[in-house]
Amino acid sequence: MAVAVHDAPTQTHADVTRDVVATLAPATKGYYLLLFGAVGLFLIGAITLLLIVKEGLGLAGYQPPVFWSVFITTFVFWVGIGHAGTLISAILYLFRSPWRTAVYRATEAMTVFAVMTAALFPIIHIGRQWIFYWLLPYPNQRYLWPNFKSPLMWDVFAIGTYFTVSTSFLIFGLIPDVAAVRDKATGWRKTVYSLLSLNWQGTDNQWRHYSRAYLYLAALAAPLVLSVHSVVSWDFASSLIPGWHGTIFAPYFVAGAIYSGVGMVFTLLIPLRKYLKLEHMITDYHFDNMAKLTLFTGTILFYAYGMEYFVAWYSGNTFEQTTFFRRAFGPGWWAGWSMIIPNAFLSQLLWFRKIRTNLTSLFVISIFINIGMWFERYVIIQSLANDYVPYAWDQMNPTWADWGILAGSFGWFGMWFLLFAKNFPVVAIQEIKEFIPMPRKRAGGHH
Amino acid sequence: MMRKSALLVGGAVASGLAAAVLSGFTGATTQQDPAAPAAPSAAASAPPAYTIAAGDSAFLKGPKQPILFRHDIHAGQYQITCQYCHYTAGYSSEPGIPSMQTCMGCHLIIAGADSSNQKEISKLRDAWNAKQPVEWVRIHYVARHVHFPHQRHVKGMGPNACATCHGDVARMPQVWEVNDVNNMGWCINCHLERKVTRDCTACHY
Amino acid sequence: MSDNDQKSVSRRRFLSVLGTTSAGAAVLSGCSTEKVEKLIPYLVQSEDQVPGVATWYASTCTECSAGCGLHVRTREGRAVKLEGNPEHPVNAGKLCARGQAGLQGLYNPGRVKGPMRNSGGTWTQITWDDAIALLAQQVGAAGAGLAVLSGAPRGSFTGFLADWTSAAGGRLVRWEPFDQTPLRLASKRVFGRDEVPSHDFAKAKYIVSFGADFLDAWGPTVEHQRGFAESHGFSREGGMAKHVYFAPRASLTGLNADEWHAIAPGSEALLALAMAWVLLGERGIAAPEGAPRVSLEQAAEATGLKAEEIARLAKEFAAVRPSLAVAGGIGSQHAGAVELCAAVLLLNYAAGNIAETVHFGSDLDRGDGQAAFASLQRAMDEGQVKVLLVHEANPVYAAPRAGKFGEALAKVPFKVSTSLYLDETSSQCDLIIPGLHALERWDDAHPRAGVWGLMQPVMEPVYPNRHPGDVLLAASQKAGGVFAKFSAANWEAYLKARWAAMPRPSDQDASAFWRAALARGGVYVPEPLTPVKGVVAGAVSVEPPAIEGTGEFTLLPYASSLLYDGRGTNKPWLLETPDPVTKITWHAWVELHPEAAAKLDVKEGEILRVTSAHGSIEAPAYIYPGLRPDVVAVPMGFGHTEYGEYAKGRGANYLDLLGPASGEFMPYLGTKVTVERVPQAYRKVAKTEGNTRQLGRGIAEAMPVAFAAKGLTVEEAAKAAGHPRHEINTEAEVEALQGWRDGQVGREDGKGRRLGNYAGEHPMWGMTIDLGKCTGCSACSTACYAENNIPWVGEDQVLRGRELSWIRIERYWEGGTDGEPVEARFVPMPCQHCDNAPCEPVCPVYAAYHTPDGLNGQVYNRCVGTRYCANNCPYKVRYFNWHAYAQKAFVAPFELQLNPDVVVRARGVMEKCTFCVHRIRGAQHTAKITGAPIKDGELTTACAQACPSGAIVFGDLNDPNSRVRQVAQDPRGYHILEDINVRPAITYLAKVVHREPAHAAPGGEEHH
Amino acid sequence: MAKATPGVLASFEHIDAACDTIRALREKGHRKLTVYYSHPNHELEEACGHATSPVRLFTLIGGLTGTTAAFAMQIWMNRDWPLLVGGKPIVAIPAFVVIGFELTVLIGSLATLFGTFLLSVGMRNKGVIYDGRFSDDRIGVFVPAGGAEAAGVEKMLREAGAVEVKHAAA
Repeated sequence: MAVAVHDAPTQTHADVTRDVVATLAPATKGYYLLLFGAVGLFLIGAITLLLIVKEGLGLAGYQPPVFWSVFITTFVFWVGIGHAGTLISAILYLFRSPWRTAVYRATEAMTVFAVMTAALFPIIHIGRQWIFYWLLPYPNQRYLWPNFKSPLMWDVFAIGTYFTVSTSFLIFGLIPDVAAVRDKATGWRKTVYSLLSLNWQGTDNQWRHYSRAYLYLAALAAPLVLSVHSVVSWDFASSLIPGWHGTIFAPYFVAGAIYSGVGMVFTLLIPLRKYLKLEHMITDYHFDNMAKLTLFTGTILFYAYGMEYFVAWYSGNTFEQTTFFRRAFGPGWWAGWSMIIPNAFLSQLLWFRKIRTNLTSLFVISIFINIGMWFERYVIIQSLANDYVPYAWDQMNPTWADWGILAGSFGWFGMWFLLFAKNFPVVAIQEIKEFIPMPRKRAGGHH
Repeated sequence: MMRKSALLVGGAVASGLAAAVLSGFTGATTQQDPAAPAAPSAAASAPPAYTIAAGDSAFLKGPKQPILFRHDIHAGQYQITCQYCHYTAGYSSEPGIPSMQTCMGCHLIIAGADSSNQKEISKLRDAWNAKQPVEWVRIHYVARHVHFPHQRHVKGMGPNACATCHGDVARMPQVWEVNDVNNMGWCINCHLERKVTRDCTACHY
Repeated sequence: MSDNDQKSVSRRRFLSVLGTTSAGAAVLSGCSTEKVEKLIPYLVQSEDQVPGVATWYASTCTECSAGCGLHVRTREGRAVKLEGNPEHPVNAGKLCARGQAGLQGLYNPGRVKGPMRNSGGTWTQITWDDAIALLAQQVGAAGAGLAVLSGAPRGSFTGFLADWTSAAGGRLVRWEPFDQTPLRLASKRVFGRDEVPSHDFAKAKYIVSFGADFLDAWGPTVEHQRGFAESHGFSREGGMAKHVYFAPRASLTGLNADEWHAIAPGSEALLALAMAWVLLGERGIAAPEGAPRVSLEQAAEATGLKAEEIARLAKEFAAVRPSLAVAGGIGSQHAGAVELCAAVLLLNYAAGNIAETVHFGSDLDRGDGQAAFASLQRAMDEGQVKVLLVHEANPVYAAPRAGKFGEALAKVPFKVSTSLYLDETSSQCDLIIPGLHALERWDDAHPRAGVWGLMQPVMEPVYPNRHPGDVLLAASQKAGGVFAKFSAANWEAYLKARWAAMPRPSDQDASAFWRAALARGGVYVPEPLTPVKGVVAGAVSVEPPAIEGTGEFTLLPYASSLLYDGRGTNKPWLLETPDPVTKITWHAWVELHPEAAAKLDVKEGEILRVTSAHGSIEAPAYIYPGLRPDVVAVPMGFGHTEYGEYAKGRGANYLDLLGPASGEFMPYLGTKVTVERVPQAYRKVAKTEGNTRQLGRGIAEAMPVAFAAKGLTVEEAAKAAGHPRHEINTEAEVEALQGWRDGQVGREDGKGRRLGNYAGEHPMWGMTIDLGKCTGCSACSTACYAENNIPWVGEDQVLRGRELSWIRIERYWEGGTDGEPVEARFVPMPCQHCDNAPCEPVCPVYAAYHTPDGLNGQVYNRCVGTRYCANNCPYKVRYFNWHAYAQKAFVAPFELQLNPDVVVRARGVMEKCTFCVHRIRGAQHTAKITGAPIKDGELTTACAQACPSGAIVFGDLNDPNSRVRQVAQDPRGYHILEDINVRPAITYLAKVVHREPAHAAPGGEEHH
Repeated sequence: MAKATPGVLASFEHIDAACDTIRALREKGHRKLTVYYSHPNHELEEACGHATSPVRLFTLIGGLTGTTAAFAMQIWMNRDWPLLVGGKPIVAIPAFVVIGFELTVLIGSLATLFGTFLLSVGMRNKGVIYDGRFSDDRIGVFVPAGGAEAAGVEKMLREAGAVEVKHAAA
């Protein structure tokens, strides 16, 4: 198995446990500052939402024919973020790729919180938020059922499933590590962790079922990752709006999702690693590999963008052509370019190893990736602004309410992530140990 | 009932997602067991026509009305048909509340058999002389987004039409709400049994 | 409705009933289920008011002096909808946007509630007795100093006013700002007939308009439009008349012309005469004596057209008969207006149209003219007028400020107004005795010879006001003396007495005659048409009209077809309905030609300052290609300083730029102005239009008359013209069609559509819209507002494109450059009720679904507001309640106009055109209980009912004999966006034009 | 722990020693061993020689239930109140596939979790002593043995290289 993974053998199992448990030490001022910042943003969002429920969606910048706007943009953005986590934790697990171990816990947490954020939007964005539960097939005195032919119903199920599965996957993976923390902890913390560790003792019998189950969960989660964003993409692709009605949407969205997800991983992990002093566990090796993944997906996006324009031109369909012309040169040109430049072109910088292994450059790029991917969704939704009937054309035009909700979503996400990072091992102790050979009586021995 | 079992199946399948929501929102919505609409026969428990001490009808079932109008006497004892007073029900979507004139049509002459009735009837006459319409307390009400064409139901369901929804008022000294007519499931049950339309825009537009 | 007393008893009750019976209740709460607690019965049930059933009354519209007949639909004792009276000779069942909005005058919150006394600018409520006493005392003392200024339609009441004033030796002046004095004077001059002739557009085979906006606001527009649709609407048997329009600006009338020639303002008369001479030559008849000789060159020089162009048109005009030339109207009312009308009358005379398409003897209603008005004002100035009664006129607003009527008014010691609203004039009066709305009162109107229209109270007055007749009669009795002879018990009695004196069929006694008239909405006898006797010698002289002032632009104020002379501006429906030409709502603007705009470096929305010798005005610019570069056009009707919350302070009143009226009429086109940009000043123009071009997407199709006559389809016509339309993949078409049939009508093997409600036979409601007839007048939109309780959203929301107009009129420029469009095309765009509706499958809760009878159902109370349906609608005809619009809009007493049959939509739900499903269901209920099936034509939608052109047909497409089915099979028929295969239920009939229709290449980038 | 199982608990630092010991013990007939270790380790798993976990059955059954439930629900609910949308058939299988898949995954993974907990995780292994260092860097082997037998076991463990041996009394 891979050797370069960790700077073993200088590290022993004891070191790993010690270092990871050390990350749970009482937090510094800086941490609380961040936390309060996040909570503050979240409150802004909450207040905005209250006003919207009271006054109506009109507070936001909806401008028919653009009946969806920043809310759906942000929804798709967060769903996308969610994808990197499960990809790294599940798919790479199945491929037995060595570099996932050190990073998957953090990314998985990110996934869960991102999906938690996204899951709020279907409720926020509907006109009568207080009856959102009509979207669920529950027996009621009206004898009415929801419409399973609607992509929005698919969404409800896809997001619901994805949230449930990725959450249980995260918790499941945490069990042995929580047990390890438990055995180091003292006082009330010990009691808490003992409860959370669900009686984990690491007996041969437990491990036997556990590792099997983990394998199957991974096997189920893997296709789920691909399905969820495909379903989200069909919200658009299954309609007839020029600019939405594309067959490449599913792969295009999935690639985009992973691209944005890994981008967010960089944004979160680079500072986190420094703050929690995990440099010798999360190394250039990991960033290099994730950067390659980014490069790969970014290139797929490049292709997809190009293909969209090609199809628009080649199809000879005047509606498509107008839409894509206006994407680049219409009133919303600025959005169009702030999607294409970071996603298609900036990602290409990652061909250079120097950039892949330079954390500063990676961090900067990752920020642009986040912005670019948010705008990708914005631009796609903007296709509504100029569809079939020219008389009805108009531009979308966000207001403070849109920005309030957007800020709130970041606050909500950040809040959860910060809380997690300080209270649970962000690095998978047990899996790292897997890569550190245990001491042997007889020299040489097993390898 | 078939509907019920069907619902249970649906429920079982959906409950995985629905359970939480249901528990959270059944309070908020008008959830009720669709399979058990209050049967019209419930009216059978109504007391027969008897004299009621003047004024206090509060102990009777149903909200207290400004004048104790005895449906059990008018419709029951004297067999006056519903549409004698609610005469627009046959050709209008609205049954109409009989005008005071309609009441006075008879009660100019009829003063009431006993003191308690006389007392109530005198209330009516006072109101008429004062040209003050009586403010009846409303009992049956369908939401504004529902259009219920009375004429069509009266035509379609024949003589017993009224009782189907309003219960056997002929045996009610004071009318109470026998069925929650504002409950869609209840309407649908009837439409299913009679194999008539379930098209949404039949009622909602 | 014969026995009125009993009814009035019930009516007196209705206000107390209204708020409380379930049907009568204002249905504002939309989807909420909050409960009405009390049921309050009628005291006496009137036999003609059945709860839940509409009662119809015949009446007469008073929004302008055309005097159209009305059918008023009332529910639980309140008027909820106005429709045309099919028996009425003027409008034959049709009604314009202004008429539809009449309800909002009735239920206007700006109405005066009871009589008020003005003491030093502060108004105090007084009792009617005090008001009458005060009036009696003043009038009694006034003697010859009594004057009445009335704008009311001619009728018994104006007759009464005449008698009343003359009794005291006073004077009555009937002043209509948009009267037709120039035409009247011209008729007098040319034929010695002091009257306004009527025009028969239906018979004309060739129509030439010299700036007469007969579709906008000139004369009886509904009658004109009916006739125009008949002659100019294409039919394979009758062909189609040609319409040529000469004017500096393309008004709605101009946009409906086959040719528009932007001639120099004031040159029309020369042109008309030049054409007359050509025609005489063509027909080889002698010139009528006194007709001045005008050569083609002279005309060409004056108009700016080419001589051969004029010759061509003149020859065309001469070639067919009967033809029709019309002149008059605000847009061309300059100092030379009389000469213009005279010249055009002469042209008609030469063409032999007199008594063919131009009728004398019908004597259209018109005021006493500017001269009478001016002399009254002089009298006021000189203090001869002691008491002035202003009735249904608002001269302080509608007469140019430069005319100083306000000052004259101030000199009158005692001023009384009968106005329903506190407008500019009434607010300067000393006493207001608020009158009744036409729907609340007994009255009649005499719009033309042969037509006496009746008005009756269809409901209890909204406010405790009284008919001025009642008040004046009462005051007369109090005052005694010369007034003592006005002894009728009340106005109703007086009116009946007058009617009893009317000539009537020998077999009818007075009351039978009255009852019959009441039922029919009046009496209509054939117009006593009288031929003219030759031309008066030396009738016509042509001096070019004087246009005062300096400045590079000529100011062209035009009468807005919605706001008219400004009396529509207090009605939110009319403010929210986009102006048919510019598509602007809620505020005033200045129209500038693109070239002029380029010269001044002005973009749309930038504020312009328009300055004349008499004042200056600021308003946002609107770049309008249908204009001469040396003209700025401005809409009238804005800039009220009073007249209720909706009108007050909205835009600018362009009359302030004009000079005082000189002579016998008001020269609106009479001044030059300078136009400059106000730096950094901008106001986004609240127009409902996104893009002005259809980019060759085949939305509004057109074909030349030659092809239409051959019966070519749109496809074939386009091919024949060498512009093949976007090809449809026929294979996919066939497949999709199959799938659609399985889904919609079931397969041949009886499978497919067989579940639940979809089993068995159903009607399939559909519609056809003939673009050859549609003039874009927007009557349908307003009718839809009235029928379906559509709230107005206001300017700020329109700026966000959130208006809720269920049927919008799209206007596209076609061909030419952006500067000079070859033509305009209007497309009414309601929900297409597609059979493969893209909006349906995407709704997660089935709020949008397909009904068994082919409607695209929208269940408001099921809608959770995901708005996916609106996104996925290719026609963008779904509208969302972003805020609680209805609750904000229908403030008391507006909520009384709500139609109880239609739910008022709550916040957060999607709404759209329903094909008036409530009418369909209503008809089906009736059919069920009567057992008589619904006959074709007895059920129609509000828009189809209103359309003055009869362009919209509604019915059952499954019925092989239905009219809609027949029309849908017309070769001109096509579906918008056919190639996305959504199977719309609406078939459009391509517009037919007298030239090669313009074609834009598909996919060209848009022009704004 | 109320009623502790009597036995001997040895902890090892070296993995090869631990594995050898476990094998030796199993040959000696000690079938009821409990082995503690801090991370998935195939050497130890081999040494303990367990059969493959049956948890996959839960996954399979759960997944199949999900698929059937999803399609049953969608088809039944669509026929229960048939409404035409966009001219599509009432029962439109292609549109139902998505939710079919999602429920497969959902119920499949929930079943897996359930199974795992049922079989081991979360089930306290009763009365067997434990040492916190097993979750760190030690390997623990517990041999149930009472009285005299215990002494022999201890001796053997120490020879095998246990760094520490504890006794659990009844």
